[in-house]
Amino acid sequence: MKKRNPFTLFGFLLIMLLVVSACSSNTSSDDADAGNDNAEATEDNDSDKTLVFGRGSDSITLDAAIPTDGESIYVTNQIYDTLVRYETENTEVKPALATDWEVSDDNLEWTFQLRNDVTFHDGNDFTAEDVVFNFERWTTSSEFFYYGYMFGATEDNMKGIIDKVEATDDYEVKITLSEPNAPFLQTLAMPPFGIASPEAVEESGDDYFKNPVGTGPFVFEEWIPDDSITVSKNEDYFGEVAKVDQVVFRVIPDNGARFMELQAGSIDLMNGLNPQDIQTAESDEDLQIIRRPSMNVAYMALNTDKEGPMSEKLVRQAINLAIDKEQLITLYEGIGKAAVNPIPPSLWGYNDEIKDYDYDVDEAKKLLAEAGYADGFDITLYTFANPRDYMPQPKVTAQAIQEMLKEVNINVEIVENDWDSHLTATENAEHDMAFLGWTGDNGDPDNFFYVLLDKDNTKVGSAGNVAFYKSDAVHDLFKDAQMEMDQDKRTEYYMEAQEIIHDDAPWVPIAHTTPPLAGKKGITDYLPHPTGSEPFNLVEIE
Amino acid sequence: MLKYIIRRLLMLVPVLIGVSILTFSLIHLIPGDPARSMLGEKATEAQLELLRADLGLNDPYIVQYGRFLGDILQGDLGQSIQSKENIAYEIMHKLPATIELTIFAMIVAIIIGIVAGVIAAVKQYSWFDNISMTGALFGVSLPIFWLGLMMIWIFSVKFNVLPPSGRITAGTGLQTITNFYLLDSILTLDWQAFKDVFLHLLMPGVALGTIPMAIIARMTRSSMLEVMRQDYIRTADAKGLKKHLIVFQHALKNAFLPVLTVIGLQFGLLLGGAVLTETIFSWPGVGRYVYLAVLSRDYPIVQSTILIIAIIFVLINLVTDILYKYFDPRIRYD
Amino acid sequence: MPIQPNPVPDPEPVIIDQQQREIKPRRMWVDSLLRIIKSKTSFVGLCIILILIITAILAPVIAPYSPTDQSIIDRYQSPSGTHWLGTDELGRDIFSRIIYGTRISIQIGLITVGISMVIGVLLGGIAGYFGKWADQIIMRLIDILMAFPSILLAIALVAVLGPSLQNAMIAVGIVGIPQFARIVRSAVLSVKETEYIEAARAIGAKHKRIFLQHVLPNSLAPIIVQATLGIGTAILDAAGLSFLGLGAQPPTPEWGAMLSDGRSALQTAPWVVAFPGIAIFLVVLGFNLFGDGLRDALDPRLKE
Amino acid sequence: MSTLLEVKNLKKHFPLKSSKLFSTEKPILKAVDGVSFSVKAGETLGLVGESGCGKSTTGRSILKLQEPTEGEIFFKGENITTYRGEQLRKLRREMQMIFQDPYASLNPRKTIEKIITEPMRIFNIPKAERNKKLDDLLDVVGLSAYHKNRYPHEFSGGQRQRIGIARSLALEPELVICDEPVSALDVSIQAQVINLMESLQDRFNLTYIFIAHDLSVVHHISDRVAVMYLGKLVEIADVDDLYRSPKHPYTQALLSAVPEANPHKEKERIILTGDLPSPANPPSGCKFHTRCPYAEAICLTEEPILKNVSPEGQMAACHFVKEVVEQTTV
Repeated sequence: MKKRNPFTLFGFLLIMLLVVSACSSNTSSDDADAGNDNAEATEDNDSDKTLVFGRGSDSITLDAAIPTDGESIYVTNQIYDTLVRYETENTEVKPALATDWEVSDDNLEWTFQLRNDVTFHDGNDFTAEDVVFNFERWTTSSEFFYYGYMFGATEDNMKGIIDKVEATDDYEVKITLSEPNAPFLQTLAMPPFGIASPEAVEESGDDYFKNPVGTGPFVFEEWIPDDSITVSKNEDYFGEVAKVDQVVFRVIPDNGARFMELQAGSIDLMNGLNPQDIQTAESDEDLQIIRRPSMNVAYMALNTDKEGPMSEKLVRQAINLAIDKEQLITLYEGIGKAAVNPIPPSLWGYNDEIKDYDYDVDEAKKLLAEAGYADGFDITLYTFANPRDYMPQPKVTAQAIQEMLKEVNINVEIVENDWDSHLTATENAEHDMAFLGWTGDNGDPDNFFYVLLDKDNTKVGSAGNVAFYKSDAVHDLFKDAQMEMDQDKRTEYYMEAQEIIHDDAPWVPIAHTTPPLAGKKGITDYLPHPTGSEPFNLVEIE
Repeated sequence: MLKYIIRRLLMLVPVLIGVSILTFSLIHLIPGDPARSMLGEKATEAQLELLRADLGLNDPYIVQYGRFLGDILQGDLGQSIQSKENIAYEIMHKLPATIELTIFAMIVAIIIGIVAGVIAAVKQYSWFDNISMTGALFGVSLPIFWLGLMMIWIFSVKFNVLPPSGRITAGTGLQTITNFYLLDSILTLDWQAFKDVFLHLLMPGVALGTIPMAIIARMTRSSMLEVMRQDYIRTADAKGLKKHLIVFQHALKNAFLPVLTVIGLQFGLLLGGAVLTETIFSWPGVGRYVYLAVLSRDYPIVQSTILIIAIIFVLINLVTDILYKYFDPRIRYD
Repeated sequence: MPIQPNPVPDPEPVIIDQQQREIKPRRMWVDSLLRIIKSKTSFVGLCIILILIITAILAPVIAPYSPTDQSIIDRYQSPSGTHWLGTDELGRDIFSRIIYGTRISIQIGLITVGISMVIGVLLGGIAGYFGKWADQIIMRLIDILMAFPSILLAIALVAVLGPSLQNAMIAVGIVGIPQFARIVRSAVLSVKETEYIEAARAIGAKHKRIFLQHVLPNSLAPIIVQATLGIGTAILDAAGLSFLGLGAQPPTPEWGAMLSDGRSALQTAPWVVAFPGIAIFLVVLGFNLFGDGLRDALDPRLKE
Repeated sequence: MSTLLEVKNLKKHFPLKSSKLFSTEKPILKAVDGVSFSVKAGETLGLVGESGCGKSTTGRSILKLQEPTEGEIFFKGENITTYRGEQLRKLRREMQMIFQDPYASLNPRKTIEKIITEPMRIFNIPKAERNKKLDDLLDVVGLSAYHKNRYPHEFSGGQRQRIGIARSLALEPELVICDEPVSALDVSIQAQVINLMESLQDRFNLTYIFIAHDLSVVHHISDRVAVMYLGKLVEIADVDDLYRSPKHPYTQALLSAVPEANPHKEKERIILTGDLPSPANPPSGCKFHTRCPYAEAICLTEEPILKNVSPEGQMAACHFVKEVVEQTTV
């Protein structure tokens, strides 16, 4: 045996490394090329302004019509336009793809005049037929949840209240409703009703969700799942062309880590700031805190449909009594107010005569005994791993409630899932109790009440009403309010509904927050919208 | 030698088959109906049926396994339940990140481990020996997720000298060729990016490399001590050869073999440790990929990723064994 | 060349002496204990383990607060006279939680190693004792298990079984089987060749008796060493799983889970992360030190 | 005297590991290759040969500690070759073994009491009887009762072999196979142990197969002696006949190596040349031909069979027995 120097090993390892890398570049030559193109594109514009936005979880889909979660909508809001949009700071409606509109006297026929100077990112012109295509697409599957929520579509009636959508001209669309719908225009401004390019939808088929094409201020570039989504400025945007060249949405799941990235300067802006980091950010002279106007609610849904204790009103009331909301709200570190009703107080229709359940362990025990549960019971509380705007510390909050309910002999098992699975699990009614929250989409109370508490939205598998609360009285009031165009009358309906809901206690309302964002000092004109997401075209970065 | 390699490769076949059977069975180990546990308890029968048909859960096991194996051999690892992504594509995309991290960690571990081990052996019972061996003992007992967090606290929070997460600062504009960022930055002579990538690698690499570093240091020391007691080293000493020459030319060369085995074993274990490290440092590799899949009950991803990592692990062990035979003058392979 | 043998066999005192040293059981245990106490490091290990056990037993006496009592107002207090190690995100006393956590850790260590040991000894014993196809089958199975990095396999198993401390223990236990099986197999292989095993067969002992009464007791030393080292590894792995949210569920004061819960406050309250980690480290170190000492003391041939 | 044990054409082959990668031919080690003999009740048969000649394997095969490859074994007229499981265990009561190495044959983790009573436990002998027997046995082999709670390492080699003997006698067997029971012991102790065994034979009416590599030890205790070479019997005869007039050249060589008590007596030593061939690759024809001083052409090709060579029933396997006899008697 010849003597060999073992230190050639290092050389050998290096060669192996090279071989492995060569192989990997061979086998995935397609995407390597794609990567090259991107990289070249970015390299060319080396002086370009890139805004890196850090967030807690990845988009589920980039198809505007599908998602219900804020993180997905954040991105689709950049890529798509809706017929009308909200004002930058409130939920008043302003023109977007539609320049003008009118409604018939019976409040059933809506006619929209469309812009004639809009092209999709794939180069196709935007016309009335495209609007018709999108509306028809939304009726083809229950996957388009928002269409169902907002327009009352069900499996039997996939169209819901929208009877007909016709292109009456190249740039005119007429929408006929089967019943009056008060929030209709508000609703159309919601990002889920962003208009997609029909050609792209048909071409990409099942892969459309990762190859989105819209008309919005930003063009989709690249999606590296669980890592980042890159969009670049749409030079031909009909509205205000973006001031930054690129926006990168980076996923950094841990709030603390994300904040450190911001401190280190590797991201420019972030949402989901840990409440306990607010002070640190405020005292940092390079950083600023930007507060989003409050239009959300965090709640614990009690699955009223589940056999056993949760179906008992007394038990649900007892749980409300057993939770010390004042303690709980301190977990929000000043960014949250205790919630009493399903809608935030800033919204019209809020019933401020309702008094919250007072923290009263003895009363709670009494009610439980009355319901036959003096010895308590075992129960699950579903919660999610990733913090949300309305609930920055879900796991800790869950533990706090676990401990509080122990006082009344209710033994809580916490089931933690990641966000996607949590949604799936709660939509599937696996839970006894579940944390969830809602950020208003359109500034209409209906958007809270109907989506979250109407019996129409209790379909297992796609439920928005995860308390599975089925009250006919409430349903009637919601329906009346939907069809009534007069806001005072609608307010009355909602006031009454809130009383019934308070008594039935399908929820433990937890908090309304003013979610903080943190960013570098150099960022200006970032105007957070109460609905939870906003187009980035106005943002300027130094 | 060739014969030996062929024999080892042949011996690999039953192990790989076993590995594939085990990963295949994972999905069937799920208590109850796997389709139901993926979709939740109130999924409709139609949805379940669709998924079952999708995954072929209605066929006999043997047919399912055959299809599973056939798909794998064609490089088809199925698609994610949640995102419908092609898993093979995803893994190919994320694997370079993990391999880069583990190789970096291993190089750190090998260099520091061997140097510390050699010095400790040469200066046995010195303060250096004591300190480094105590350090090594501590190293094998450290929870790396804790170490990682503490490093973040010190280097990112307190002193803000190292980036706390990720592989690269977004917008650095590195041109990716191989997806091994360090290599890419060298190939494109992008030194800015090289520095950035290197700084990103530093903390996760060191955290991940701690345990192998400790083990390599201990192994090197004890193996060096043994070799240095041998007659030929004493002879060399008696001949008046310079000390460092004896250490590096003679002793280390012969002490290297047992160290090599440890290196091979640890390399594989790093792939497992990568799950924790990648999670802490938000490293976009397969470790974090499989972890996220576990959280979202995306079993096809879990299945496929584990299979791929196991295959890599097995291959690394094979390479180690072959290198061992190659370097060991005492072993013959005919 | 005259054919051997010499009619007067050499009484080889050296060999006898060596064999005598190997097979003095009582003396061996006493010697080992002495050696462990003499070796500084393994003595430290022993002390840590003893402290751990005492703490676990006396947890309610030592801990100033209940491990689950929360006072949200008092969250994230830094270490002080009232809360020695500070409080966590729900205002629970970290010191008390760590004290109660010792119980969880001991439970994890014992149950996990118990699972690995019972199955590993059984498999390794059967493989080594019966050899042939039993050995072939079992060792191939072990090879397959060893083809997975251990933490990853544990994660996969928990993924399948569902996250809970119990399942984490099962998973880590299964992952530890190969180590035991291999060690036991090689010990059994060497014991099996001894004459007293043949003697046992000659007097008509059944396999069960031979295995339990003769083979196993004489393979004990490496098993004990592996069990000791295994407890450390098991605690570490289970803490890792809990850290990932796949092990202990709230409000269990498991150290890995505590550490994980404290992550979000790393900037403002680093002690929430620091102390549980130190606890894990110390206990694992204790078992490693003691295990190393045991190995040196019990069986010099097992040295690395 | 009736025949207690009869061995017919016993063979024990071990497959060896192939050194080649894909070879179909597996090499075989023929440790015992066709051995036949019988033992009468109450007698002692000495079985002698160099290490590796298969004598221990023969002993173990008779006890069925190893499964014979071929051949038949009759014990008390019954064919026990096919005995398995429970039948075989029952047989253990009647056939026992004393092992070569007293250091290795006792479980170091059991007390003397446990070791000696274990056979009785296995056969469910009641406790009272067991304890009485234990004391008897300790007494018989020359140990005292206070030894019983001690561990093997606390005893000397000779004492341990006594423990081993006590264990083998615990079930009152008829046949005891003694596998070089004294070769690991000091010479002074060898005699003690052999004397003990002789007295035990008288007392319990035992039959011994006494395996040794040393003719001098066997001389003293045996009634008959069988000589083995490379897995075959080469000579078998009454002890006196064999020592007086060995017929096979191998026996002659072995005997010539035994030192005489009388140093003045001239003795012609037969020096064997060459090494012992490997049993895995034995020579053709007469296996002894490579070292035999008398070997001729026929020895290379034809294997001699064991045949009667004297009226007293002395048997030897050599082509030239007659000539051999003449030459040595001259």
